[in-house]
Amino acid sequence: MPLLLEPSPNEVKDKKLYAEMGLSDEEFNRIEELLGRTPNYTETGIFSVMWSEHCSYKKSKPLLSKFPTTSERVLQGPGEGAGIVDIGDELAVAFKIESHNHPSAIEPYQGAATGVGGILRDVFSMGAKPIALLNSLRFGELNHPRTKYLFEEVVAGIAGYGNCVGVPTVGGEIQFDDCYKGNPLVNAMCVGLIKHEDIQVGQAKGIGNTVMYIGSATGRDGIHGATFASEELTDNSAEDRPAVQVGDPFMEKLLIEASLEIVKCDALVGIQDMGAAGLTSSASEMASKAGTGIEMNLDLVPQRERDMTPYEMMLSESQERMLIVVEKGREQEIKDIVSKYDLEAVEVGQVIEEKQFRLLFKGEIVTDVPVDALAEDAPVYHMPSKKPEFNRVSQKLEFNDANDILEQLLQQPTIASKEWVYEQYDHQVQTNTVVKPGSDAAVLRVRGTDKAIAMTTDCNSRYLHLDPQQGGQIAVAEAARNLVASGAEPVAVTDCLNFGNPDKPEVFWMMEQATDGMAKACELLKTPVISGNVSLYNETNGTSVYPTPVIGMVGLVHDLKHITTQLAKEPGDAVYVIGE
Amino acid sequence: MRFAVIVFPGSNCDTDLFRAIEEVLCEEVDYVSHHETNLENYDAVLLPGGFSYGDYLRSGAIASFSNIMPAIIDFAESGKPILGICNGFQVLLESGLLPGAMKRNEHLKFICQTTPLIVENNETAFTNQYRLQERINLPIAHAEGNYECDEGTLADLEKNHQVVFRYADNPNGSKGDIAGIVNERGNVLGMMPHPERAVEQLLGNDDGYKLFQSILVHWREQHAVTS
Amino acid sequence: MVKVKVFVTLKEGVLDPQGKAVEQALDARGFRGVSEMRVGKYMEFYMDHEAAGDQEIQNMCEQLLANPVIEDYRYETEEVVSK
Amino acid sequence: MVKVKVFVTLKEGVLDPQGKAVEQALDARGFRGVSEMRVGKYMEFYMDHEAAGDQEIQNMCEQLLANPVIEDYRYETEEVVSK
Ligand SMILES: Nc1ncnc2c1ncn2[C@@H]1O[C@H](COP(=O)(O)OP(=O)(O)O)[C@@H](O)[C@H]1O
Repeated sequence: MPLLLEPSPNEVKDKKLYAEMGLSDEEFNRIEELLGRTPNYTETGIFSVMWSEHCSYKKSKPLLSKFPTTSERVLQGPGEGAGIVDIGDELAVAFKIESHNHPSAIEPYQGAATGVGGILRDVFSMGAKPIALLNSLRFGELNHPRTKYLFEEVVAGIAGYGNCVGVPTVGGEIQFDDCYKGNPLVNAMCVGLIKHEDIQVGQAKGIGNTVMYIGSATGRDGIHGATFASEELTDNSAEDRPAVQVGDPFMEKLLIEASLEIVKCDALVGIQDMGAAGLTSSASEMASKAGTGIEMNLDLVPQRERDMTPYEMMLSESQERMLIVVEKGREQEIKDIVSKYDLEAVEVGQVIEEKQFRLLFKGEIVTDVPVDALAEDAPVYHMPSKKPEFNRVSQKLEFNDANDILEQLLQQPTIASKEWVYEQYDHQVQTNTVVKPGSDAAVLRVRGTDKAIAMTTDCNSRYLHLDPQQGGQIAVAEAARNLVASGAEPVAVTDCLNFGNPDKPEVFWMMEQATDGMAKACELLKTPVISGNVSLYNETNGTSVYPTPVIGMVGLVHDLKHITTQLAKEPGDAVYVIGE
Repeated sequence: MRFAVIVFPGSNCDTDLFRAIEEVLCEEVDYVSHHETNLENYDAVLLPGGFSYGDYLRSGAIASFSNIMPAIIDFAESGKPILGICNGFQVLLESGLLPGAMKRNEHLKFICQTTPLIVENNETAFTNQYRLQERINLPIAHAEGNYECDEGTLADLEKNHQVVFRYADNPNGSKGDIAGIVNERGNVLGMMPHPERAVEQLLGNDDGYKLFQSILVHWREQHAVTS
Repeated sequence: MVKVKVFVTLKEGVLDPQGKAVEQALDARGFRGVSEMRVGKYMEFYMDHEAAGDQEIQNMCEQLLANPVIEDYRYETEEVVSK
Repeated sequence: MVKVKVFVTLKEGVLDPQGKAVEQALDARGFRGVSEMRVGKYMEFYMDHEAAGDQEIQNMCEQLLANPVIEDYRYETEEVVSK
């Protein structure tokens, strides 16, 4: 029995095994208090991922609460797979951005590819059809061979996954700066289109309802990914990393189609993707949101490898998996739908009244913890902050030949054309792309209407490095300008807060300042934040990346005739400057 | 006229093709699943682009074994038109309905761009609305579009005017700049470029429209003769 | 059980863009003197002893694992005591 | 000259979507009893005798031919009288 090989609760405590999983002494004590006993190995693992920054936002929550999150258009704000805004005609747009920075630093192709896969699932698990992908990428300067490798492979990974699933990659941004050399940033955004009536939420309601599992079998890949995302990278990270997650875009394509058909079936109660912390977070969050409990029998979980332990199953981050809750007695309807896509839906558990998260394995209860302890009772920290000693030397810019300067600027990889990149992305599939990559924002028509939606990702982290508050405002304003310049009214924002180690007061100060600036700008521009993601600990061997809160913004083009591009049209046309 | 769009697991241009027929050409069209075995009710069969079965192993290889394939082969033998676009072309090659094979693009990367083509044969069921040697622009989007065949096959293709579209500016290393070929009988066309992405001015290009129009015109001519 | 290993390469005379790229990359990295690089596929799998006849394996290769128009294949088998 | 053959496979435990798809396709085609299909890369090339030391080949594999994060490699060498 592999279970016997697992450390006992006492060993977990005495040898401080929880520390390796990323839990502090205080946090472990708190878990003991919540349970009234010492957690076993599996339970400790489950707490460690649920209480990681990646899942609990324990250090960033106080900052996120500053963002405006409502407007007449917002149908779903932060808290679900993706936020949703109304665009009229009984239609809405769902979108979210997410980081996959650390996996991409270790295995750039698969890291980026699975990042795309994850953000797609966040969107189609809301019931929305993914209609566009964007990304925001940052690397060191291109003069280093490893950086070139990372850059090429990340782009190839995004292309490999997005092209295969048939969702066009229509926009993005790329910045090169030495601060990202050891810790590139790979943020992926997905936009989906949905009818109001199809909107889903990830909730496990209805005592006795059945919990079902769809998609790839669970393997030992990516165990502890959520914790990994909540630690700094070191030179040894590649070795620390248990089996890297490999994406299967073909499976994802089938999952998209099956899920979009399932959401039309009223036997479905709730649906959620298994993202970070896989089975653990999807199941416990669905129960926590519904005020119920969940019991699962791990022997029923489809497994790719032999002799997997409960710990491994619960912490696996195998990709392309969904968890759904189905009305009791109607499981067959769901099975029939998914079998059309050569997939299987497997019953793995049920919704229970007791608000417990309970797992059975080979006839034994291996986990029995209060659902709320995992989600709601996760700690929240107010980190100390301190303004850094800025050590800036002002440079006087001297130049006499403007042409020469312009040429030099245009040669900067950050400024130069990104055609080499977006030519590798299928940006036309689904035949809605009116404005392709290369202009200010991408524009996609909304079939059946005269409307279109425009979308962009933006952030100039050098401004944030110089002044995080101003820089945060500038990032939001830039995104809004890109939309307006495409003929759209800016509607809402998703953001990805990429920062260094928040335990450092200087880093936390920058987070505070940046989010202040963003919140102000969003307030002013009436673009609420409806979803987002936080990626901290973006440091290599102690050095942090620039503060990089990436803004993903979506706008509504009220009439197709309003669509404009940044291209010069005719010789002789007049040029105007608007603004200050 | 009634079109069938074959849907393999992993096809992703099926909807685009369907809409080009339904909304732009305004003819009847159905999705036909790879599970089906009968195409009797159709006048033309369209194999869409995408990544059938993930294109794992070789693009189009696994799809060329699906249940629908024998019906597609019968359809080809009956002389009715079959159009394979991108992954559809790859499926036609893998199933032997067209000669040759696809390799990775010369530069090994996926390319998505609009590329100029020359219409080399305007006497087919697919190109009768174009002028001979007309230069048109169509989108391409593929990683394995590098057409390969032996010299004998190439000579035959040229001799029989089976090369229908040629790249004006070869983007992927294809032998003979080949972008699209028909079988000897002329009723099966495979091409890497995507005409279905170029049927509306709103999206910036409608050079592909005449291809679908050609199929319709050809069918009407045939239909008038036989009925 | 029989362990089967299949090697698929592009036919001689068919240009191998991947092979060329890998060869150039090796050279750029300072690995000199590499020539005629060919990149192909390698598959390994298990078969029941009864099924693993030469004819069967050849059929698998010709019908699916390799594309005879541009690829050659080769295979090896090996008895495995028990899995 | 030395002929070098390199076999690259995904590490155990790493998901192999290709292998899975090919195995299912074989089954659908009526080739039964195939299991644990893994699809990897196969490379063959020639090297000058002097350059073809184990250390050199291992470096090539680790730095370029295989991706050590997710792949394992194996190689064989064979003296070739003359090319
Ligand atoms: N920077 C942020 N701004 C606004 N909302 C955020 C931010 N970060 C996370 N959120 C919201 O918090 C919720 C939880 O995020 P996350 O854990 O990434 O979701 P999931 O587990 O579905 O991927 C989501 O609804 C997300 O939109």
